[in-house]
Amino acid sequence: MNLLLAGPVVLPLLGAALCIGAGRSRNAQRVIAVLTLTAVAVLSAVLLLRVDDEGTVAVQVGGWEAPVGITLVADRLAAIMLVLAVLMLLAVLVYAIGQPGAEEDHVGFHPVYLVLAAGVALAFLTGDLFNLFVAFEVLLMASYVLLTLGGRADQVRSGMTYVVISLLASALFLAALAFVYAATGTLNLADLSEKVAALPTGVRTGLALLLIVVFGIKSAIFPLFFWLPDSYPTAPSPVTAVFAGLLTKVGVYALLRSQTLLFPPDTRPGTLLLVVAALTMVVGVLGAVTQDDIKRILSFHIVSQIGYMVMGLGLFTVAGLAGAVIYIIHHIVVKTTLFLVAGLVEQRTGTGKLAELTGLRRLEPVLAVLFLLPALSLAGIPPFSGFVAKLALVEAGMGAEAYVVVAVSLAVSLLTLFSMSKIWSNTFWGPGPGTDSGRTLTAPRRALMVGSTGGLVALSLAIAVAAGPLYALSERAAADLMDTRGYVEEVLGR
Amino acid sequence: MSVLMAVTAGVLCATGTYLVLGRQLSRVIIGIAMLGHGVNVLLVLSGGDGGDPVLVGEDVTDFADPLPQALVLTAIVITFGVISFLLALAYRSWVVTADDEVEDDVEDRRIAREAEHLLDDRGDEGAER
Amino acid sequence: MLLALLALHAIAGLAALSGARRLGRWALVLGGLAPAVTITWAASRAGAVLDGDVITEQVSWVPGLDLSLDLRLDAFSLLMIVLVSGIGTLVFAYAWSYFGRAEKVGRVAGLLTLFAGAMLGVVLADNLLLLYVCWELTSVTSYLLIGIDDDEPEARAAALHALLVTSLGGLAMLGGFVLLGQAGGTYRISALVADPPSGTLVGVALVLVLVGAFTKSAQYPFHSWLPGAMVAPTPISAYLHSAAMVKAGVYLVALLAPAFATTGVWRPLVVGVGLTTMIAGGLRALRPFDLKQLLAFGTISQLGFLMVLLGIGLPEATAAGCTLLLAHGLFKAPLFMVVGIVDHEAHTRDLRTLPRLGTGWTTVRVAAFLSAASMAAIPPLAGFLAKEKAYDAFVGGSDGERLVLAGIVAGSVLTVAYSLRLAAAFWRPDAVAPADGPRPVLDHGPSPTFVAPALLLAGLSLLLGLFPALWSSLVDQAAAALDPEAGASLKLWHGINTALVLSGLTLALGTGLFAARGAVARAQARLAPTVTGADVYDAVVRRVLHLAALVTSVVQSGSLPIYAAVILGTAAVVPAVGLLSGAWWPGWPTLVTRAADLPIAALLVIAALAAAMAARRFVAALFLGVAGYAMTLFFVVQGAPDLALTQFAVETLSVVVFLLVLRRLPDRFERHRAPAVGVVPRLAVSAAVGVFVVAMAIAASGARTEPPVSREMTERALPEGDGKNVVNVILVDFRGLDTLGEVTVLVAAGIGVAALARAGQRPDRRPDRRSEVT
Amino acid sequence: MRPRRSLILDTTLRLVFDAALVLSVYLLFAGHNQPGGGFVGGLVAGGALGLRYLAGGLDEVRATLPGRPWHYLSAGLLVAVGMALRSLVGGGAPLDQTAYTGDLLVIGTAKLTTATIFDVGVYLIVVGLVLLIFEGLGEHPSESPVPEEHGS
Repeated sequence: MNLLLAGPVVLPLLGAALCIGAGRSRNAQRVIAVLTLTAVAVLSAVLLLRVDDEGTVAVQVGGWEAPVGITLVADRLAAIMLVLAVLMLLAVLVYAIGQPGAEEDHVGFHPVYLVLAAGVALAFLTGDLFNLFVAFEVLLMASYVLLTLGGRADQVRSGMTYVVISLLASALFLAALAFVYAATGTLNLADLSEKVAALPTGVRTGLALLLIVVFGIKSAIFPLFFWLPDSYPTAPSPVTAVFAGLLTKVGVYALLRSQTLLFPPDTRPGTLLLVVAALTMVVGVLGAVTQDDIKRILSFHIVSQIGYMVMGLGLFTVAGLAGAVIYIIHHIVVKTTLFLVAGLVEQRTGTGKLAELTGLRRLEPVLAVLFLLPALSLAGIPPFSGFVAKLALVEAGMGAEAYVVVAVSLAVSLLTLFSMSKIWSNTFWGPGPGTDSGRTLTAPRRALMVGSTGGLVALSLAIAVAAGPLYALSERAAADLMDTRGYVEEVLGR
Repeated sequence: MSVLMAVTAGVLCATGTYLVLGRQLSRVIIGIAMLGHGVNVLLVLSGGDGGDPVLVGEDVTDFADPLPQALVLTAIVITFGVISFLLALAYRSWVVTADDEVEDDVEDRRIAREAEHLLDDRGDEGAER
Repeated sequence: MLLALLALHAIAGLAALSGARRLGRWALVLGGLAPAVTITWAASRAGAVLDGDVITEQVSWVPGLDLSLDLRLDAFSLLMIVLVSGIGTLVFAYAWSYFGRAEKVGRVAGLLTLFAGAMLGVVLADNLLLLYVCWELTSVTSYLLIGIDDDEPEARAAALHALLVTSLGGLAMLGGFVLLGQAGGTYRISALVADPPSGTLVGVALVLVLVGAFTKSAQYPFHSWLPGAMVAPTPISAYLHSAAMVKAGVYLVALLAPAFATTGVWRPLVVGVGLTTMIAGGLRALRPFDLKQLLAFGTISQLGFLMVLLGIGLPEATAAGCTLLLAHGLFKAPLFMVVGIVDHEAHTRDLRTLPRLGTGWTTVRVAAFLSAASMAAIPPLAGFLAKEKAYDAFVGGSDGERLVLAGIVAGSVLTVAYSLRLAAAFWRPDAVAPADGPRPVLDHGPSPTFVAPALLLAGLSLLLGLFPALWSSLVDQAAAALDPEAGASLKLWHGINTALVLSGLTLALGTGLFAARGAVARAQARLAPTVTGADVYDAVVRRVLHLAALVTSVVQSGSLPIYAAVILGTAAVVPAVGLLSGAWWPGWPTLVTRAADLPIAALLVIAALAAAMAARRFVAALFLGVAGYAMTLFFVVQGAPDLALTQFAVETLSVVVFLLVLRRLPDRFERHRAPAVGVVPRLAVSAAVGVFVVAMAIAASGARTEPPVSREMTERALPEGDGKNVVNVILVDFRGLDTLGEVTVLVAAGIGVAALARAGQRPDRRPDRRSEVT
Repeated sequence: MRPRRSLILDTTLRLVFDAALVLSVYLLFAGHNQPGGGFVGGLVAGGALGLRYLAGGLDEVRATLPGRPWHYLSAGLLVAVGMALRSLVGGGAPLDQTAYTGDLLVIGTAKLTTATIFDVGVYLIVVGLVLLIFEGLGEHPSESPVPEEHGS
């Protein structure tokens, strides 16, 4: 159990240390990175099975029982997030190894990538609010570096936006931590869960809202999301893919965790979150409709779809949270895939601008299929995973009589379909032999890039097929979130 | 916690905010550092009014709360790393743009111009593109 | 078996798609196998099903969401299978000749098969959610099929148009389904219909469902995608846009009408929309010269008719609707086919440029005339039987029903007129539209295999009209499956009754209308609305795009200072409102704890303000350093020597690093352009942040009741952590994980700094770096 | 090496530098019981290097230290992670620290906790970072502070 919980955090760091040491040998770095993430993937899969079987598990780091030490803890939600995150990291790593220029120009890529993995894992597993801050810093620092590797002018410009906004979020997080510690004298989430309830309502509400803002910046909700569409599209495709799939979801995870665990029902700002969710969906999708670059369209859709997850949270019902969880599962896979496809398109054509693209299906029929399936899924078209996720949220919303937000979510999915078909119609349809950069890939490179993308497409189809058990798992995870006793007792060792 | 130090933290945060909202990158960085100072004051204050250094075994009873100190220490070091990176980024920005200003996003500005254009004369483009 | 049939469609379709290039037109055979097997199997089970057997199958998918593959074959589904799979098989046969060896034939075959499977799913689904799944699949396959000639911008636009409109309805419908399912406690259609829920919510749900049905079945005002979809190759139009997909909406309405027709606004809404569609579509069909457009509006009109019959929820009308459903498929599909043949051979389908058809075209003409006659309801064709039954259903009803009757008679008059227009194309096109020049004569007719499917269907219209017993039980049982009270056997001759008189009247008036076509055309040119459905669609799309551009340009300013202002403003104001909402204040704490705080606070405040106001970079950085050293003093006073040491070291290093970078930048802050955030909002946000921080800090520390966890740390540091310096023991032991994370940050930062410093030094990337590095 | 360097200045610098390095090591090892620790130690060492840098430029800093900056990062991270893994391998909780009492030949008897070794890792990383900053933002930014491409 110790290894299961600590391994996903410590092993990537070990890998990172080795990678820095092996700096001169590209292939050694590759082997280390792939092996490390594979090992972590196995560990986290075992962890998920174990947690689903036995319920929440916890390890007291350093042997110091909570709340003195830091606790690593995995409930179903954390384990699900971890498994998905590691799978995405692994797939994208394989893709990056195949792609010319993405990782090979920079000796720093592999170690920083592994640091990112460690940070993401720690964020999901930590049971301590300050340690969560540290985890955020780890993954953010890694993301700053990955985003600006190469140092092109547009990268620096957008990296600046990203770094500055993230730093503001970090400062706010620290301030929130100061307030939390001032009010309760503890940082352990489970301990907080008991002590926060005793606080005066105003202080509690203020803290809850401050944390929503802090995590809201990271998860890119309205009106805190502006940085995202400006910064994501300029990074190399594998980097954007990982960011798109994972980073905002870490924020969403923190939102889910903090709002359900820390605050008693009377402090939960359900209505506010639903309003925010609706605005996030709408403004995000309207932004996407306006864009004419594939990666920018996809980036705005990240924002829009964060709204769906927040909607599930805002309902504060088991069904709503289960919907949010299954939506996250679906979204992480599909979004990552789409960015990888966008990267393949850019690789082949040398551009991601719709105005310069046409008729690509004639040149790359496989790519057309690899785009179409996740695109339909993203738009919530049945029978793909996005439909199941959307249906779960719609049923939950109707069940909670939140009709307005349900209506908004349905309308937004129409616009999502619109902009997906815009990409399809302009990129893959159209006359001509299609745009061709002449940069064809060597067979092994192509196998790595298309293979990893295809693997993720297959995974998203598998999610749809196995939606029954996955939704049941999501429901169990949601039930854990709504009833915090199991978590608190496991952490505090009662 | 005293009102004096709380207000000091507030002033540090407010001036940090003011600097961050400027256009020059170096100002923004200074602002972030200033915000960091303000937040560090807050963190230290969250442990109470302070007291004697927490070296156990020495003959004092009025310990300051050591935990916030450890947190601040972590925060200081992290901030140092991040600010170093940000400075490197600023340096790089200066190299590639010969400018210290935080530019607006090019694509966003283009979209905004097109929006104005669209609103001026209702264009006749249809659903495609 | 039902599931196996669906799987067969999926497998055959995907196989045809993936082998599209190698298979060529043989993909049609592979794909066509699926509907052929289906109709054969259905025929083999027809006897039992018509005797009242119901075949059901169930496979669980997502039990937690009540989403399962509930399949159900009753007599009404059987009737639909005749359309979907029966006519579908013939369309595949027709496509063989139509596409020949065209490059796209493989893709068309695969997509058509997938579509056929989805449509089969719609008519077999006994679960609202499953029905929605299949419904959307028909939309998507239809999108891809309409856009099959993707190098044509019109095809792409039409595909999108169809997709958006039908998906809009689909999403409304999904909302309605979920409401309906939650109200009724089940998503099983058979169970819902047997025990219909009621209430306001159900009424709303039904309207939403109807919106879905209307869009799919091209009812006004959602009809405009259907004429646009005519850019697709004709086999696709014949199948999707006459026989199969557009019937989905009607099918759904038919399923629900017997149970829900009296709930809420269902009946007036369905009848109103249906009649409007029937008449408006009929009028519109009198205008186009493009034969496919004529057929498209004719289809819209007939769909309106079907909507009225099947949606009104009266047993007699339901039976008539079932009859017309089949009859319509039988005449509309061959009409599309023959138009397609002409188009294929003559490369035009415009009445004004159509060639005169010569001797080789007899079979095509026969097929066309028979089908057009059936459409116009001329005895003894199948269409006549259906129309008679429909009139009969409303004769002798209430006032409202007589009004409906008047409406459908009017619509039928128009049907007669446009049927004649169509027939004229195959006989004497000059009678309808003067040619632009001398009409060429097309003697050489199409190959018999090309004509055979159309001829077969046209022949069926005649056969079934002459021998109603052949299909009487199918139609009756189908109607009875919907509504046990429905169903009366079909007869060609009922004796002279009101319906027959009305039929005669309809024919006469329709012929008259056709005869007066010149006057009608002039009247239409004057009276017809200048705004078409397509215009409305365009306007809506444009509005949405405008709105999107507007919102985005406002929200997404691209300006970092604005983003920061919004974020910090939100962070200050929103939690502050939460804090205030509690209306709780712990009281002000001590003003000053110790005297040493005063100079330190003063130093910090002065340094901060000076840094904010400094006009020179070095000065600003200098004051930042002053603030940093003041922090060191603060830590000393607070009893935090470790912090003081660290802060001192960090500050010193930071100043050095700052200077390293700043020496490369100009000395003064220059102003190239106006700041993104004006001074007033800048001050306001700053003040809000400051005030919030003070208030929250005081409130939070005033709320503390419990001792901190660090008390235990202090006690255990030496005995268990082997260290006297508790802060250090916390860092490396109690909270060693924090420190591990922290050093990781430093590692990443180091790599980042190195990478950025190195970037641009790569000669292949920035050959001109020397000029840039100043 | 720059010309026209005063011998006196040079010697003074070296003295200060050495003293600072000793101080930094003291802070590192004393930290568990007195104010100090790996961070401060590393920062002081970094500050000393900064001094060296200001006086003699990058070349002198390079000449002063064995290894390249990223070696310090790698080694430091290895030490820190190694401490976390050490207890894990034995089946214990991660980062479980133990104390060893041993005879350190020169200094005398001392209690060495694994926590101190952990702090050494911290120290090394801080030194590595400071070095990277100087190399990256210092006098000759054109010289690559990280290893060149090995070819791929």
